[in-house]
Amino acid sequence: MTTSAVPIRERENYLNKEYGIKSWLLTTDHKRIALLYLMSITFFFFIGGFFALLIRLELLTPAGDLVQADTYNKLFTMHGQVMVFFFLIPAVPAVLGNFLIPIMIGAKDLAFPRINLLSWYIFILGSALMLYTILTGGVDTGWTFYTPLSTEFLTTKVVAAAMAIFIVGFSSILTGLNFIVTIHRMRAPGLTWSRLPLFVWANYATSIIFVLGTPVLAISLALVGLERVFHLGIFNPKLGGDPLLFQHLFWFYSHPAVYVMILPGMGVVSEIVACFSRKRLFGYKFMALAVIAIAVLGFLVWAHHMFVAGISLYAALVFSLFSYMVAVPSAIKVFNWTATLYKGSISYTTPMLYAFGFIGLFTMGGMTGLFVAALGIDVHVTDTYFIIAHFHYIMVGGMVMAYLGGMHFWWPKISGRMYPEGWGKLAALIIFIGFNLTFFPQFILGYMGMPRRYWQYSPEFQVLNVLSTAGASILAVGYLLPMLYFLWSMRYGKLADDNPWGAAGLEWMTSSPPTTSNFDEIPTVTWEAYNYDQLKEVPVERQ
Amino acid sequence: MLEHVPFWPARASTTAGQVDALFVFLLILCGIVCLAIFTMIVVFAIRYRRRAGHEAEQIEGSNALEFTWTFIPGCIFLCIFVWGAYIYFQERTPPQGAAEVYTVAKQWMWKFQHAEGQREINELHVPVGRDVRMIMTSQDAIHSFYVPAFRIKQDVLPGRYTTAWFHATKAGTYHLFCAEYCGTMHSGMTGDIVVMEPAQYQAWLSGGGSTAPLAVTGEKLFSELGCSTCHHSDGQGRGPNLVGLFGKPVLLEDGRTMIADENYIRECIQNPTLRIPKGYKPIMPTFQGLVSDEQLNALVAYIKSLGQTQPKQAAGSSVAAVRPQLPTPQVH
Amino acid sequence: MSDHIATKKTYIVVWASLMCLTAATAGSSYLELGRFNIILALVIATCKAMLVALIFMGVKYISQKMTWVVIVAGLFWLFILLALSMTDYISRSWA
Amino acid sequence: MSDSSPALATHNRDLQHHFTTMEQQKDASVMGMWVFLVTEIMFFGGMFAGYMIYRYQYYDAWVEGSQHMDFWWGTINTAVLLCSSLTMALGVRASQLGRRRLTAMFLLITILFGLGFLGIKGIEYHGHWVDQQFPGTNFHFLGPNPRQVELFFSFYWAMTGFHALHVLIGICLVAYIAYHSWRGAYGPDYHNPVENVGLYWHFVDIVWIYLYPLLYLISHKHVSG
Repeated sequence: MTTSAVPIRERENYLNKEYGIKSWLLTTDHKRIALLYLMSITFFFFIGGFFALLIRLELLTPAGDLVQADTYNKLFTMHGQVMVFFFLIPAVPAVLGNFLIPIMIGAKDLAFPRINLLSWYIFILGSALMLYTILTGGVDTGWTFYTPLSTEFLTTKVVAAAMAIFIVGFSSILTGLNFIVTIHRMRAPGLTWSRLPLFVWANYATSIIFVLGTPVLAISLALVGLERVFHLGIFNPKLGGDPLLFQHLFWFYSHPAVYVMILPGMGVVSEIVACFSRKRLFGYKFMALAVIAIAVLGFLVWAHHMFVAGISLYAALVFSLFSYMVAVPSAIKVFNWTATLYKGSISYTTPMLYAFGFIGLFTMGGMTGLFVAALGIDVHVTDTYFIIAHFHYIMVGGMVMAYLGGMHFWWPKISGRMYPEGWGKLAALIIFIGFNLTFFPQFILGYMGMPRRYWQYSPEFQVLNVLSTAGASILAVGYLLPMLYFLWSMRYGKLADDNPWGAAGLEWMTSSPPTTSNFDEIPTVTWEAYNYDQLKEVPVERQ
Repeated sequence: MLEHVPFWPARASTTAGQVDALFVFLLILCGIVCLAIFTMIVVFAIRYRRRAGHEAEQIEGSNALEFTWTFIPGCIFLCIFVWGAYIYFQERTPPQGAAEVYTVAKQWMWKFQHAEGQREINELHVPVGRDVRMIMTSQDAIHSFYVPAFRIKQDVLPGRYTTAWFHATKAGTYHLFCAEYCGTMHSGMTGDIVVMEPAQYQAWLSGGGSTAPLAVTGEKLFSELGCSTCHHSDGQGRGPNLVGLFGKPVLLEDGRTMIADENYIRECIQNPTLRIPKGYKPIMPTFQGLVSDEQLNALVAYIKSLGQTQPKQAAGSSVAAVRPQLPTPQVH
Repeated sequence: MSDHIATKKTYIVVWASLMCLTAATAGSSYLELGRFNIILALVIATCKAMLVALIFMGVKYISQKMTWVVIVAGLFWLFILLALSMTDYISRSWA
Repeated sequence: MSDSSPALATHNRDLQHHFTTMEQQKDASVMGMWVFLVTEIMFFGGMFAGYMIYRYQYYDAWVEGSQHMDFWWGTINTAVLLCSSLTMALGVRASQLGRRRLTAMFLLITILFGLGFLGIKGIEYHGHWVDQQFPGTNFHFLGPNPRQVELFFSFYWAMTGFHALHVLIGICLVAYIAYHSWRGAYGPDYHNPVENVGLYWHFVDIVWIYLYPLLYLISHKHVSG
């Protein structure tokens, strides 16, 4: 809030303090590392998106005519692996979280800046291996690596892909470790737990999952690798090994990973909704409790991916029950966001449009979660397009919307420039429409019984597949737009104030962009989070 | 009524009706809740839009509301859970006396063996109005037996049996899909389930030429492989008497008790020394790799048929005639 | 800095007890206790692990309560992994 | 927490710029290490879960496999690791007291114990290899339930292999720390790296404390080596 007389361009900040490749590649500044991550994951987002487009084009007709069956299998496998492990999981934590958490808690940096940089290098190492996998023929295990298919029957680059994901797993672990310690030990004086922004809470919950879940994924993939390379027989049915053991270990992480892909998004949306309703979040304490509850309960539900896999009837009952328990805190969050709008002063900025989109799509995704958690229905719809639609509503409709919303919300802070608001709103609208057109038909396809991962399909499924492909092309345009105008705005965008939204939170009390050490003086916090009653509204026309 | 809804899948089993009922219930429930939430969001967004002279009113929250919207959804979720679990419980509990079809899945085809002896590939004929139980195993990767019109799905695993059952209600031809990704031609691993009226089904059964019932094939194998040298029906052999074994609990050497189900019999043929019944020596050689999955199915069908008092199917009766039933099984 | 520094003697006593416990666990495997063999072995192993964690790793002397929370969380999650996956295997044979 | 006043913090060359006090820095470092160890618990936990499930299913085969472990080498190796933990603890103590030469010496002995452990493990591995007890086409086992015994050996190699890898990493870390300790990088005020490597080393020791009875001591009927 201290708009000094010096023009922003000339104020020293983290972007103009040093120049040159070296100053970026050897930086320990969490903000610069966030930007390194931003570039890396954007790259993978478009690779994964390209695979998705090819998949949708192939599915335009029932016959397998655009690509070979093996190629198609590689496309959906690598789409899944790239999007999940190289985009969605790092998206909000490693980019926005990295950039914002230290600032939001009034610290100069994360607790372990060098480990933060190391985590990016580990990510790059894994990325290199993944690119090697893609360029040298790809992999067709499905992103789930189910044994014994992956260990015995495929001849593609399974080990390289597993290693790539094993390695990026350590990058998540280090990020999570860093966040946990930072949030515990680096908070500014006066910033108690009950004063933390929900974005910080959400990333804290995510970090718990990173730290406790990722190692189990790492070991299960490592065992797949050992089984392929050294013929160890951990999952080999010929030796009495149980393929379901792999699924148990895999989903022990990969189900909580779904919450990794949504919790930070919930954090982002909480910030945006509060800011553009100009209100303290409704039920702050319950919101904070809910994210922790989701992270903890999320570990008790993994076998709901395996209801038809041959697990015991009784285990299925237990896991289904827990799945409904984890739905409760998710419902609480939706109700609280809605209640926050009540008697607010709501402005329809681009981030807010994304937040609306998030709440809508997440509600749909969550509601369909109730369908698939019901044992009887899950038997019918699991491994069909119903599941595809369900998790895309959560992960794309939810997380990507939140990620884009967050990028727009904090773009002035990150770049010091405003994005073009008109284009922003247009893109948000296109993405919302394109998304629904792509994925809503897939719910119907799934209930009709179209299995997932099908290269060719029965003709009665075609109409809905055509709709879905049409939606995907709209969605593609929607995703290209923000990238283009963000790039444009870095040079031509209007210069941003320190606090263009009149938002609460420590990150808006420092300059835009912040200096390398974030604050000239560590603030002492004497107020609650979202103290919008104490903040001046920014005049409507200036937004 | 649902038949007239566009894109609603065909319903051809007793399970399908149950699943649809819960599905429709959830559609209505979630539809209402979604509508309510979306309406509230839209109404709030318009009514409380930012404008001159309007300021946000700070509301801390409300414990009463929070508990309400924790408790009520919690209860509703519990009801859905119970309903879903009830359906699942039935799906996983095959009725007594079902016709049995042994299934071997492999990349990328379905092989079926009817108890009556008919064999089919990628096509399965079943009658209307009869419980049919699928006893399935895979020769390679994991596959999944999925018939959308029946609303059933069950993964088919290598190394053991998994089972599924259905009761077809409407004649017609329905899709069979492999629902678990299994390699290159996963999408080609499809087939037809042909549901026939009982009379036509009988005609189809008898039209297939002279095929021996599966249990009879198994019996032949039983003696060819030399099993009968040790497994005597009088209990005097070196191996346990197998008559009446099926479905009974077996006390093992290590003190545990197991039910002699299909998986137990299969395991004992493949890894004989792993689950030795109390009082027997680990002398039986393994047959893993020596008998194919189809032969294994025949052996299991034969051993199951031993000592069944009430023959439930054609195969059972013909075998029971050959093998007189003995009163007390030695293994219990 | 006010680290607690344990005495040399403490460490040596702990080490000696660890060696004794190792001998005990090795010896116990010669006893025929049925399924209590594994229980005894795990109890001894846990005692040893506790000694190492509390004294050698200094958990006993750490003033931060958070360390305890972290350790307990780790063990609790391990328990979740073991127990919940075991529920599947134990109950598979139930009729 | 960071509520101690920054004014009190005396400038220390070892205090990184983003921390306010040495105490905050140390707290963060200790907590970070413990969080990391929790990830290690879960990493090994995956294998322990598999071990437990198969042991439950194929107990006889597990007993059979365990009888082909080398009881004496296994027991000796347990003792070796425990000794290394002692010298590690004494090394950390020496660094707390600021005695850098003594620290380096204890760390060096720790390395020697670590190498000894790996050497003995190597002897065992060699024996199993020669006896065709490495899973795969080479595996050959005449006793009952050969396939499930092969499964046991898969776990043996995977679990001890990952453990040995951790010991190896530990040795490298201890060597690094020993070198810097000798050069005088640590003192009574700042020895977080020494403590953290110590924690890591003890953790690896604890893993072995469990691996030893689970793999070597399943049955009382030992074939002594």
